[in-house]
Amino acid sequence: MTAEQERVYLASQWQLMWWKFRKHRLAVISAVLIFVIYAMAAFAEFLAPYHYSTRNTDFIRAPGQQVRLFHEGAFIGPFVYPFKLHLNMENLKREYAEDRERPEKLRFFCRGDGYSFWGLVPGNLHLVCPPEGGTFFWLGSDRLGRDMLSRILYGGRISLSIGLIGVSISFVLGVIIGGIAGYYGGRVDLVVQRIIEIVQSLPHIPLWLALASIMPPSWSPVVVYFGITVILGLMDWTGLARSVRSKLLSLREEDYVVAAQLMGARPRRIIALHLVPGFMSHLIASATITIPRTILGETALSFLGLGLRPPITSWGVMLNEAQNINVVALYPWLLYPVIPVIVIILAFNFLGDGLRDAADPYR
Amino acid sequence: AGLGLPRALRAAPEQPPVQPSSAQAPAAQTPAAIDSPFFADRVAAGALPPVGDRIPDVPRVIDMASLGRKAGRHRGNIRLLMGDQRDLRMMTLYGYTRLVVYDDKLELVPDVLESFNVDEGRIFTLRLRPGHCWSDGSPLTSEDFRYWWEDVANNKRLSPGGPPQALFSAGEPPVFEIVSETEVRYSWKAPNPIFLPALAAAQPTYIFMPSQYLRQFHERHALKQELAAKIKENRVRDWGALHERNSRMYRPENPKLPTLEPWRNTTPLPAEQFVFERNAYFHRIDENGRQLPYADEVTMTIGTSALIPAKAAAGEADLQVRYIRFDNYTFLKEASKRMNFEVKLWKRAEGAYFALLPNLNAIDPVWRDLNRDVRYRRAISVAISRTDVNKVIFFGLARESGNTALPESPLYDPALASLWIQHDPGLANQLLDEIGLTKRDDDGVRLLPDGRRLEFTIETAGENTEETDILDLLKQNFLDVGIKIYPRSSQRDVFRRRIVAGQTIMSAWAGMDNALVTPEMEPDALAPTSTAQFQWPRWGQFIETNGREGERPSLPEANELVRLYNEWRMSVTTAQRREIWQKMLRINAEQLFTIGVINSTLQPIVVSRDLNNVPDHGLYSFEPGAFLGRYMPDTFWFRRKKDGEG
Amino acid sequence: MIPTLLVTSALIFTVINLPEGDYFETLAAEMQAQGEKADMSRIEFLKKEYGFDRPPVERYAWWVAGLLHGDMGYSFEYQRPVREIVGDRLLLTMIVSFATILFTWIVAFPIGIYSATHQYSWGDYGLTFLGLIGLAVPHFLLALVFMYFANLWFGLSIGGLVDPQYLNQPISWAKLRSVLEHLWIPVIIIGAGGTAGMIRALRANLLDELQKQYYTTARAKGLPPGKALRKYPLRMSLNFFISDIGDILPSIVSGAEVVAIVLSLQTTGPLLIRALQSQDMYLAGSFLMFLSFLTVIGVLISDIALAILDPRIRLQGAATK
Amino acid sequence: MDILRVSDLRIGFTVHGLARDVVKGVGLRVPAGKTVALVGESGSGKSVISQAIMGLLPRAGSVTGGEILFRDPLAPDAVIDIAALPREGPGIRALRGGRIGMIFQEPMSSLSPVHTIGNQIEEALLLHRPMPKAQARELIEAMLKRVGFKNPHRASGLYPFELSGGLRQRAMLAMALICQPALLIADEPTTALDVTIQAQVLDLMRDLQTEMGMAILLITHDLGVVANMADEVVVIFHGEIMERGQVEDIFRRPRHPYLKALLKASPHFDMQEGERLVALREARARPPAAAKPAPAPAADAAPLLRVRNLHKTYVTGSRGFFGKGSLSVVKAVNDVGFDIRRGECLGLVGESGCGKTTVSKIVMRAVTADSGEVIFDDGHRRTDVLALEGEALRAFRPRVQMIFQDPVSSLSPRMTVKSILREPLVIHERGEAPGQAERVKALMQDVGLDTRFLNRYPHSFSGGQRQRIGIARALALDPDLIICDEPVSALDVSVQAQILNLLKDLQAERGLTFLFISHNLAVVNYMADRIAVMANGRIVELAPRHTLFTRPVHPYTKALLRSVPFADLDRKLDFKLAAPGGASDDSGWGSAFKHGADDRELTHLALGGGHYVLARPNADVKELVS
Ligand SMILES: Nc1ncnc2c1ncn2[C@@H]1O[C@H](COP(=O)(O)OP(=O)(O)OP(=O)(O)O)[C@@H](O)[C@H]1O
Ligand SMILES: Nc1ncnc2c1ncn2[C@@H]1O[C@H](COP(=O)(O)OP(=O)(O)OP(=O)(O)O)[C@@H](O)[C@H]1O
Ligand SMILES: [Mg+2]
Ligand SMILES: [Mg+2]
Repeated sequence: MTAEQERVYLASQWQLMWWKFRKHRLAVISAVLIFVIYAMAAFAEFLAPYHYSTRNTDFIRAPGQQVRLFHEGAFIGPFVYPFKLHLNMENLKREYAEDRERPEKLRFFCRGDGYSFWGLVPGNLHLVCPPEGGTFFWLGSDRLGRDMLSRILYGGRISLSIGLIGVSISFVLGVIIGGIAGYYGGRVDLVVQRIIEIVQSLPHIPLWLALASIMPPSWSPVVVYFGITVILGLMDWTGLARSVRSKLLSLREEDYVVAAQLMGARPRRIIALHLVPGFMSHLIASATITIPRTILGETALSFLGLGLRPPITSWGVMLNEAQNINVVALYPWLLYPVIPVIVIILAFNFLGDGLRDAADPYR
Repeated sequence: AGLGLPRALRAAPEQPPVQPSSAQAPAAQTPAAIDSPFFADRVAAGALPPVGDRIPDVPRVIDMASLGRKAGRHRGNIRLLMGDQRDLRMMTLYGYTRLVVYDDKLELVPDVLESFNVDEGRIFTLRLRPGHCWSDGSPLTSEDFRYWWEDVANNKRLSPGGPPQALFSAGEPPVFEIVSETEVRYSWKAPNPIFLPALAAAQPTYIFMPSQYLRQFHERHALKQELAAKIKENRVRDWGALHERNSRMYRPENPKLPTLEPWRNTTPLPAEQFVFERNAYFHRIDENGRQLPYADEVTMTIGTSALIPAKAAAGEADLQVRYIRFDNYTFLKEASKRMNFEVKLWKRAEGAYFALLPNLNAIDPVWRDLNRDVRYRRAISVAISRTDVNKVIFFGLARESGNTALPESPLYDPALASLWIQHDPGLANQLLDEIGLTKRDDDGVRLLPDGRRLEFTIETAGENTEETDILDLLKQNFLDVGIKIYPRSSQRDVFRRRIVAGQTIMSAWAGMDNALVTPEMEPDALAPTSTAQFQWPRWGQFIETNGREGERPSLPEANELVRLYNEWRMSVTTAQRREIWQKMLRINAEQLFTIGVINSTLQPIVVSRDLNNVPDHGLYSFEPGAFLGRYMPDTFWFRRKKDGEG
Repeated sequence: MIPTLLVTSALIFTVINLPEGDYFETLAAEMQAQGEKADMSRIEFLKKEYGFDRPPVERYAWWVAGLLHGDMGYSFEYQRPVREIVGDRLLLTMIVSFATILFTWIVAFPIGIYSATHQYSWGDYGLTFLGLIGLAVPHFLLALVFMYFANLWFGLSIGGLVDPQYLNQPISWAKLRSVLEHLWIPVIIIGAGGTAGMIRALRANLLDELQKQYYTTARAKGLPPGKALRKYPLRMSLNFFISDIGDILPSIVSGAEVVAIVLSLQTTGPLLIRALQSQDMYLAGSFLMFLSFLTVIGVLISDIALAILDPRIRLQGAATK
Repeated sequence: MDILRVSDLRIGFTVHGLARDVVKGVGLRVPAGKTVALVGESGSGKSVISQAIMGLLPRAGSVTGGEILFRDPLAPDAVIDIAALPREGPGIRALRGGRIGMIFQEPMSSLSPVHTIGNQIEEALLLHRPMPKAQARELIEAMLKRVGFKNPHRASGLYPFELSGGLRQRAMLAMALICQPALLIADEPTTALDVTIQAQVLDLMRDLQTEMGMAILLITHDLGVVANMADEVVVIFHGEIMERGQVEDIFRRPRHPYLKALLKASPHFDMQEGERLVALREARARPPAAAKPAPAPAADAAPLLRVRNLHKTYVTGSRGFFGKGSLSVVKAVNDVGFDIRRGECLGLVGESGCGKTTVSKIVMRAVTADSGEVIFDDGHRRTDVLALEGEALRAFRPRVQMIFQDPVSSLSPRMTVKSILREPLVIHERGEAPGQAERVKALMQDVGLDTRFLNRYPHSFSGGQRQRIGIARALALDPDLIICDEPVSALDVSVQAQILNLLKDLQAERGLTFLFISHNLAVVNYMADRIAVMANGRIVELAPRHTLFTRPVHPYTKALLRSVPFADLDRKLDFKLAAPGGASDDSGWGSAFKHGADDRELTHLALGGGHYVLARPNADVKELVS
């Protein structure tokens, strides 16, 4: 027996899955990407050239400034050309032109806008800062002259955390409740079904509206939003519960379930170890498609006057601000937050694929 | 120029009745009426009398030339976009047909009325135009006034609260007399200066109703059985509800309800598109005798308000102001290069487009006392960099001003407009220090006497992003003087409720709704008179309910305002009223009960290039003038035929 | 079923009444925002007229009693019985929803099957990517972009479901044609997210089922893979899909509310939201009840369908236990 | 002419990235109209070869060399190399089902659970032989009848889970035979069938063979079947052919040691009391995992398990959803009662579908009985098993364990063998993690499986290997009573011997008690102390082993014994002896064993010496015995 074989034969089931997962290149890349994006959100203060609320009222709705390396053919390191603002009073538009004469060098590891890292540690060190006296709007600026890049970085923090809490809640609930109904069947199922019906027919929108009106206004928007996501999570499990239930209803007739019962396994164990894994693919798939929904869920909420509000920043808020014909027609760079959303969603999905395959015994 | 006082109000008792003013040619020269081809079929078929028989004997002649407009021709369909069914009432505003109206010089002139007389400020004689008909052809007579006064306003079922406020003077209703078939008189014991403005208001007090039509729904006039059948058919509770439902003149929901407006609704609720057709009996004609309106139809398409700029840019509207905001201008302007419309910029006529309203009735005693300290309010005001706001949001095109009368108003006082509006953080700091808010915490935020930080939420009703943006700008200004604010928007009614309950410390809202004030207009916005005044809701409630609810105003200045207001209500001459107005404006400007930030902001208006007579510059406000109403959309006409029209 | 509906009705009533105030207050607030004056005495009058002076329990009883008689109540805002208002929009809503569902299915099924059978092919990746983009871009944004360019390039009218000239006409062939011409934008927009979700779910489920021995058996009979797949694994993997039917029915009627608002579709969704925002409570409440009724029916149907689909579910209890 | 010629076939599998050759250069041929038996140790690659012939290798496997040449007798000139055909192309599809029929080894899980068997058979038929539906229906019912369904019409409307293991296997058979293929690959086609049905089925295959010149590749462990059916025999061991030849040569002149061992390892009826089977390898002798105080209870002590008056009916039939359709009631278990004494092994034999599994599941509390009583008495406490609930039931569980008839579906597909075997230990918190791992290894060795397989998922095992995993799992908890439902049906005789010896050892060591269900009478004979014979849901005869085999009384028992195929070329079985519709068809029974006109219930008559038979109460005992 070779060492390699030895290793395989002694490995635990988790190790085996991990090895399988590692072979799925796209999934690994996705996992890394997700990690990087989370890390970026975590270190937004340091990575962002500006504070998310720093306004520069002289550069409102400026398009992105390109980072360049060569000025008049000569390499001078990363720099930007400053913008010249021209107020077009005819159609009331701010027009920006690059001033090709004066390259302004970007600064790195520099002191810039002050921040308090994670609300705890004050600091002002940034990875990149705008040139001395100049501006650096790599992805453009918004209607108050805030840097899009910085806002996207900060925005990821909320989008990638609070939103996912809702998913997790609804997931856990869906699997548990659906699992119980599906496993026990009969009367338990009947009761659960009725509960599902009720919850399902409780319309979400009025509930949101109602919640919005009863949330104490003294709560900070983040807390309110958090509350809403939690409640949404508490409402949103029914679909999953129903699919779990129906799948389990047929799975529980399998002999291996009977076998587990005869061994004296508790229902919890049977559901978790025997039944749910048989349903893993679906769970993973629906988790990965729920994530974008929650990241974007805010936009729907904000539409109804709920959800996060400025000055709190999240991708949803930014997209919400961009939902406006003016932006689509005139300031398309305000739509950039779509990109991280797409990237993170793709990454989660491919990661999901990898996980699925890793757990798939047949591969 | 020509901001003369409305003549009617200068009138001594003996003076002749007020006749149509400058815009109208003398009645004697009434030209022969010209009908729109729109009705040619119906007239030919005998379904409609010829136009000569349809207009009043003395129509109101609009002299386009003297208004600086061109006489036009009959044709076309003005397409409007609206966001909500309730916007139906926009047609009542755009039509702006009232017994008396404000003309282009803000003078009150008769419109539906042929003339009116005011004696001693308390006896009002109104004369109708003989031969004037409702849109269904039934005559408009003093019976319609009687019907309203006796069968509606004083009917317990229809008006459980009695006649509207404008018909009370010193708490007393008028004596109503029918002088003749075309003449009625209302007389009070005391002067009633709000009577005529109420009739001319954008949302007028209607003192007449199409009695011929409405009788069928009235308990006193209809046959019991028929009424019962109708109640059943309409699934309403009783005749009162039925009458109420069918008699809404302000919101033309009922196509059958006769109207006097230039266009009448032909589409019942609910609908996505309402088609208004010209009123065959409309009483205005142009100098050539063409019966107005020029446009045969108006269609109002209901859609999502957020899409209206986009739709307007796609050329789907011929005349669009509503739901178009300043920040849509660039987009529309660019689109106008491709499309057949132009974008004009009018001015909005609020006292302040954006104002901060410290709640003098906040329940938290510390905050309340602070809000009531004029030094604090002044500090807030001078802490604000209005130039910044103007530059960032309005391209520097708006006016930095306090919440007071606009330059276009006869009561404008530049000194008041610029009082306490300079950006002076030093002064602000000094004022705050004077109050004793000298202690600061590590963040540089001042501390209240009880040790809390001087930080509070400024609430908005979330009407638009501009509000939040402005607040975002102000945030830094305030931080510079040691005040920390948190903008927060909530739903409109929640917002309102919280303010009235005193839970809100400061709110952001518009300033005076009407800043194009004349002495004849009621100065109610300047004194505590209503719960809806977010700077002193409870005081307003107190006055509004005659002391039954709310709190008695406790600031001397507020009490002075109340006193002045009451004085105005009893005033007889314009001179008196002007003086009162000026005093009230001054007190408001000095006391800064409302802290105006910016006014005269611009309002884009999308106008089809084919549509003539739409002024290039205008003042856009609900009151006075009913948005477009004062500019008489019935005089707008299409230069050429539109595609797809027969 | 009846008890469920009763509980739901109570909950709905509570939820709608949770926000403070009522229709009349909202009305007043809105008028004020407009610069208009609300006549408070008139509002008091209206309140009384509609029984808002009585305790909520009584109003609830009233409402439920009405519902039981098929009387859905009265809309304050439209001043008409709820049934008429909703009825008017129902047809259009159902057209949109059906089209969306059809679109979703027609697109999702072949793609899902393709992705499962051609796992990790370029086609799989490409389609996954496309689908996910549909999922990742918020509906309104998609709608706006679509509309803007549809107008810019094809001159289609922005928003709306029919050409304006058909707006108030009764349904006719011409109108229907116009509806069909406009349908694709909302259908794609509303369908985008759902389609992506379905593709992923179908693919995942199919991948599992394709490993089962019975599929091998089917192939051993000589069935072509496509046919074998449709008859066996596909049917088994439909389980998740069938159990979602409960949601489909009400969504057919309510339409995708938020998108519909953005696109100004004359469907019931915007009506509902509007009613909720203005607290037009009988309109909102009765319509919601209608939806929950459909949910209950939907759940029932999905249970029946599940049982038909999988005899093990149908025969459970009787069979083994 | 050879219909099938396999030469130098190599098949490899990749598990966890490690490649492994499973079939190493196998060559064999199947002549037209002949039966070739493929025998060999469990896990030696038999099924894999058959899958390769069908072009249905699992994902992880692939043909790495060699060729599989198929020559269709209808088109004798064209020779197709199946190994070279594209996997799902039309070429291979035309062969599958139509020209090559296949019976999978695990009939229980090879059928779609959501389609009726009629539907599944019809599909195969119409695919290759298009015909009107009605006609197809008739053909199918005829075929179902021929494979031993008593009521073919009803049967075609049943779902697989409503069928017993044997019935499912018969449905599979019907499906494979219905198209009358040129080559039938039968992978253990009769493991779940009782001998009478087995005879009937084998007879059917023979008939078809003579009718149509069908060639059969028969994969089986049962040397008796081989002896009776095969023309040629191929012996395979660890993926390599050991020996190949005419059946005569193989049986009479075995040369390869493996083959010799095989022949020796099979249990037979002439074994002496206490004689041990000779396994190829013995399970490692091992100390009992938990030393038990085993004070052998007195013989007259209460039995360990006492079963009385069990009844269970199933309602089945082609039901419409709203209760329409033809409902029928199956009395799966009808007044069954027996005792099992501590340390005893009670054999339970009987026709397939007669309710054996149901009885055992009732005892296990996996199925609820309609009525009856099950008392478990370990000498310390009497437990009313059917009344147990909740925690008490859970605590009772480990005392009785079961080996499932269907090894595929009783193993969680998503757990590795390691997790499966550890699971009972974890549930009942037996020991710490390292101890559990040791125990798992020991169990694997006991059942003759390589511990290197611990990390594989169940689907990657051969039928016999899976069955052994099931056995290992049942042993894990050291139960008092094990219900073995066909525990060795998928095992070749050598491994079977190993397992049987292990069970016997355990019984001796720890006084383990068995309820042993099997169709293989030789095995039962070897294992059981007493044997109960079931037919039609009732126990028809119960006697000590010796008595039963020497002096059977009930006609069904007699028929059963008559139908046993012997691994002896001189004692060939006359397949026609088995009554059509199975020997349980009571029309052939003597009147004493049937319901008579007098409507009196049949009762168990004691014949003395613990010998009972089900007969009319007034039947004359002497008459019966003679
Ligand atoms: N899908 C698979 N993945 C990996 N290994 C497999 C797979 N299927 C079978 N094997 C391995 O191939 C070998 C041969 O298996 P096969 O099923 O052919 O055995 P068999 O001869 O049919 O045995 P049995 O008589 O027990 O059924 C076994 O060792 C088994 O573990
Ligand atoms: N879930 C079920 N629903 C309906 N009928 C069933 C069900 N399970 C078993 N049966 C029927 O009950 C009878 C007894 O089945 P059981 O599985 O006990 O037979 P068995 O003796 O174990 O047969 P085999 O030896 O073939 O496994 C059979 O006729 C079978 O069709
Ligand atoms: Mg095998
Ligand atoms: Mg069985």
